[in-house]
Amino acid sequence: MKVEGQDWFYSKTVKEHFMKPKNFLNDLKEVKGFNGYGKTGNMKCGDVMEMWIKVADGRIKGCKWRTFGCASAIASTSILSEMVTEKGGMKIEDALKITGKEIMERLGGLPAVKVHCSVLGDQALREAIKDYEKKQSNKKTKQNK
Amino acid sequence: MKVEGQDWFYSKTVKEHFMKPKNFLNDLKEVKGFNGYGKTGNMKCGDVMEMWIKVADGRIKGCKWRTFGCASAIASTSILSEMVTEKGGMKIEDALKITGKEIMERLGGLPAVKVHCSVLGDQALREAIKDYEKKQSNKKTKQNK
Amino acid sequence: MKKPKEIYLDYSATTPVREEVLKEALPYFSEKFGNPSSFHSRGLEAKNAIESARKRIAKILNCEAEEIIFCGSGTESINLAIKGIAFRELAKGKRGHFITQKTEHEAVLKTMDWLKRIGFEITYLNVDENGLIDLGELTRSIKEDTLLVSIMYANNEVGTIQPIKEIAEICHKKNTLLHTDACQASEYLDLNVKKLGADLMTLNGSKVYSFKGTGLLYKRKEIEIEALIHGGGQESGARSGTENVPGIVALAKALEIAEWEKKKEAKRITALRDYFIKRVEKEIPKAKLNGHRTKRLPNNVNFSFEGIEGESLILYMNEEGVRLSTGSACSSKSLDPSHVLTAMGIDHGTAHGSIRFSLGKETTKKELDFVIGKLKEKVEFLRRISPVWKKGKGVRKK
Amino acid sequence: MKKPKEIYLDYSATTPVREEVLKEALPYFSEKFGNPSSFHSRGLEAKNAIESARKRIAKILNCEAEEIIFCGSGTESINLAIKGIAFRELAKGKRGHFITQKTEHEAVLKTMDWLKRIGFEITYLNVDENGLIDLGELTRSIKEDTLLVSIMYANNEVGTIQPIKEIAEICHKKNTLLHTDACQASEYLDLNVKKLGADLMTLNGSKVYSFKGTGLLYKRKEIEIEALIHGGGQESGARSGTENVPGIVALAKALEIAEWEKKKEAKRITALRDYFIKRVEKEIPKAKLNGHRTKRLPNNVNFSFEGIEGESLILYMNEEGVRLSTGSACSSKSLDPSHVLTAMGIDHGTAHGSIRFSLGKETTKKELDFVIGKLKEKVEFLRRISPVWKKGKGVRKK
Ligand SMILES: Cc1ncc(COP(=O)(O)O)c(C=O)c1O
Ligand SMILES: Cc1ncc(COP(=O)(O)O)c(C=O)c1O
Repeated sequence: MKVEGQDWFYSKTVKEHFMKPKNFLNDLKEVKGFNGYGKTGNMKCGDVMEMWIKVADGRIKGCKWRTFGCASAIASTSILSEMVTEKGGMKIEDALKITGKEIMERLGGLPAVKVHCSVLGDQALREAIKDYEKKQSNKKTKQNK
Repeated sequence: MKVEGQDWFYSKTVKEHFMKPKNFLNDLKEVKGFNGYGKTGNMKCGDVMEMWIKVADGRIKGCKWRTFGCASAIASTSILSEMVTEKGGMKIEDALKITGKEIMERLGGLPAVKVHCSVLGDQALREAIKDYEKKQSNKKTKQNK
Repeated sequence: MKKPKEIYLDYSATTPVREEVLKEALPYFSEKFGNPSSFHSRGLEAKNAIESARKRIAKILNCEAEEIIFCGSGTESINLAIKGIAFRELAKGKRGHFITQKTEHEAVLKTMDWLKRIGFEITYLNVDENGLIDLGELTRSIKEDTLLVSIMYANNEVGTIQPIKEIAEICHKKNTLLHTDACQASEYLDLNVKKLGADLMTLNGSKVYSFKGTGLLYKRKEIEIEALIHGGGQESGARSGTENVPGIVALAKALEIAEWEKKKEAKRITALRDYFIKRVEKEIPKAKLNGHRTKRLPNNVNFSFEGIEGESLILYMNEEGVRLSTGSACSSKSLDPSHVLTAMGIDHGTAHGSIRFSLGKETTKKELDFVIGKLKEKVEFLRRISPVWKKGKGVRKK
Repeated sequence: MKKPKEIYLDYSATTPVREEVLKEALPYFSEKFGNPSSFHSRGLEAKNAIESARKRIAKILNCEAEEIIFCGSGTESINLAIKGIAFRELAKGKRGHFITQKTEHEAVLKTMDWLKRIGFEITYLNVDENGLIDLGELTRSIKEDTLLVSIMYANNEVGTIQPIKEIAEICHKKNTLLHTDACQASEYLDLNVKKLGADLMTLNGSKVYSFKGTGLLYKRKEIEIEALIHGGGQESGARSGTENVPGIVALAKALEIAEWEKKKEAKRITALRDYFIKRVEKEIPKAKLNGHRTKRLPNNVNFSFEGIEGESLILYMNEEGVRLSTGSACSSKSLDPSHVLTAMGIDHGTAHGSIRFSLGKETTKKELDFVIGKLKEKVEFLRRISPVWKKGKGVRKK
């Protein structure tokens, strides 16, 4: 998708989420009781993302993140955290289906060189869900013992 | 010699002689009684010069010319015609010694690509003097017979 | 007749920048001065300016915006088109064959000459006495390894217009590409690349009442070329260097104005041109019109006045306030007669006496009347002092 | 503190055209618009303008007027210097060896890369952590067939100044030539080529408060190069194309003003630079100054703020009216961290967090105070949301 001849470098939505990011982690206390954590990316590529989720009744009730990266990386995690928590929270099976493309569309497009940022967002989320599921199965195993 | 940053393409003297050429032949009647004629150059190179001289008492008393060529070619023949006729007329032995360089100096210099024009001028003159001398020796031969 | 201050009839050498053009570009010098590559508002502003200019020009050429490469002159655009293809091959360790024709601008000819020196094969097509190439000769010259054919749209000295559409068809039928130098055509002729069929096309600013030091290359996006100027990767990597933002904005505006006025102005100028030609032919003996009588740029008149040398006439006319050229502006540096006239089979003497009158947006009938009057006077004087002219008989052929 | 409208700290990317410069060049657009090659008064006027500009610049560089080749950008000048020598050899069927170093501008590096592809041998010298080359390594790298060494005068990202004089001495002792890219140096450093010893030197307009799309190459007259752009033979055949008369006049004026103000302005800017560096180092934890502390352009500051990514910081600062770059303007197109910082051995994470503050003629202490205030705020916020930053501890190295 091409973003040209506009009044900013990215779409309006990216700008909003970059300038005023939603749900970023201010303090570790905020994720007390959260039950899933994921991390992705590396410094070499210039993007690192962390995501905490709180799952209850199969739905994502809370989502917090931290991002080292460019405007589109920050906006990607910000909007993703909104997507998964809005309307009472997304079911985790639906959350697992979120693609970078959907994030990008919701952001109103990204320049070609920045598309990978949106992919990183859903990767971090998936890691967090995996972590949640692992913890759950651990719990079950324990209970079953 | 370099001519640059001036208010014309050539020196002031070239301009004067080009804009108001001296001694050019207006009508063949003007060279009645002239006793030397020379021609040099060719159309291919873009310069052709004709020169008529009138020699008396070993001095050049009259000089007329016609030139097909650029401004420096016209100015060269014009100034040459002045040089050889001024101050009571140049002795032919001195006229034979005139070089392109002298013509060029008198013109206040010529751009490098135009130096050959001045050389053509003295060539035409030399041809005219040769022609005069040939005619003279022809006369003598006739007289001697 | 009162002597006018100045009559400029050298619009084919260069044009003054239009007021509207300068006005549109002016803010980009000191206010909106950002580097289009800078990642902040000033940079974005500059980037938007050049991308908008690209789109406006693409509309005129009927191509995509990304098919336009801005560069620093018509000459650079031509070099980029030709060497861009040559260097692409060179990097593969290959050479190849180019075709051009003998009356091209030096930018094409000297580029081809140099490619020849480094091992490419060049065919220089002949032209007829009007300056037109032979389409049969072109067809026969295209070979398996012909990389590009470069034929100008309209000639800068004699104004002859080549049949670009037919040439493009031949090139495409024989599986090669066509580049056309449209620098002289841009003000009056159709620049629709789809209609013309050109695969690459050169335009510049200095001939369309815009900035010197600006130009562009249209390149069909499927065609791969190597950059001539490597660096920061601007212009999609085809031409690096900080973009000349005011120059690009100016070029867009100038091409737009040209496009809007094209039909009307071409008609007006053609009428003036034909009036001028007719009067000169009638009133000055042995004045030979060079170039094609109808397949001719609306603003071009080129005459040889037998028996006189062009530079002298130009300087006499200059003294009367009339600005003229012998043809290519560059030729004033050399003593050789115009390569264009020579290629058209015109003898050296006649070629030396050629003068180009190139009309433009300020040209009026009144100006031309003044010019004709002075021309008659000066031609007559120069013929009077010319050893090769015989009154009533013309030039003596020896 | 009242928020200023705009604080431009990206002068190394490009500069606004000075009022005096524009004023001097303006008449050459629409009035004195002739083609310098035209053989009439309008042409002569234009020719005189560029020849006078050439002389004025030659005085500044302490060289002869004919040693200056005007062209269309710094990038083109660099390409002309390097490829001009390469192509000269190519036409003889030869290749050869070039030396450069790893923190050069892309114009040098990409040119060298391409020459490598067509068979030339290239040595890319290393730099130390300050960005300086090792003179011993340079000496050892020069070979029999080394055609040219190209080392920049001052770096555009980190401001490091190379010891050009010593480098020139080594080159000459070992019988090779030195080209130096002085685009960033021209506003503040000595441009006397005799003192510097450079055989070829590149300057451009866009960095000295003059026109984009202008540049020049100084070339010692004994050195033979092949043209990059062939055509009408302008610039003594080294660079064809109608000369950008206003651009050339502007460049002369701008370089003159720079020369007049150099000493005073370098002092003023150096003081501001050092004030800025000192405050940032004191007030922002883990801010790493990139580049040499003293062998540094007066107007360059480059910091890496650990734990954050540069683009985000730039965009936050932009929203506050502060215009900054991550370094090379071009790098904004790519995801790779700066090749300059990487060559200096700075790790990728730190390199990603680098910001260039390039000061200029309008920069004031008050502006810098505002910038520092905002910087602290934005760096703190970005670190807060950064997964790699640990308060009080800096970046966690994994
Ligand atoms: C050090 C250096 N060299 C070369 C250039 C290229 O100059 P230009 O953009 O005029 O081509 C620049 C600026 O972009 C530069 O900073
Ligand atoms: C037909 C033609 N091609 C190319 C050029 C070169 O354009 P520029 O002077 O902008 O390099 C010119 C004008 O000089 C021209 O008339």
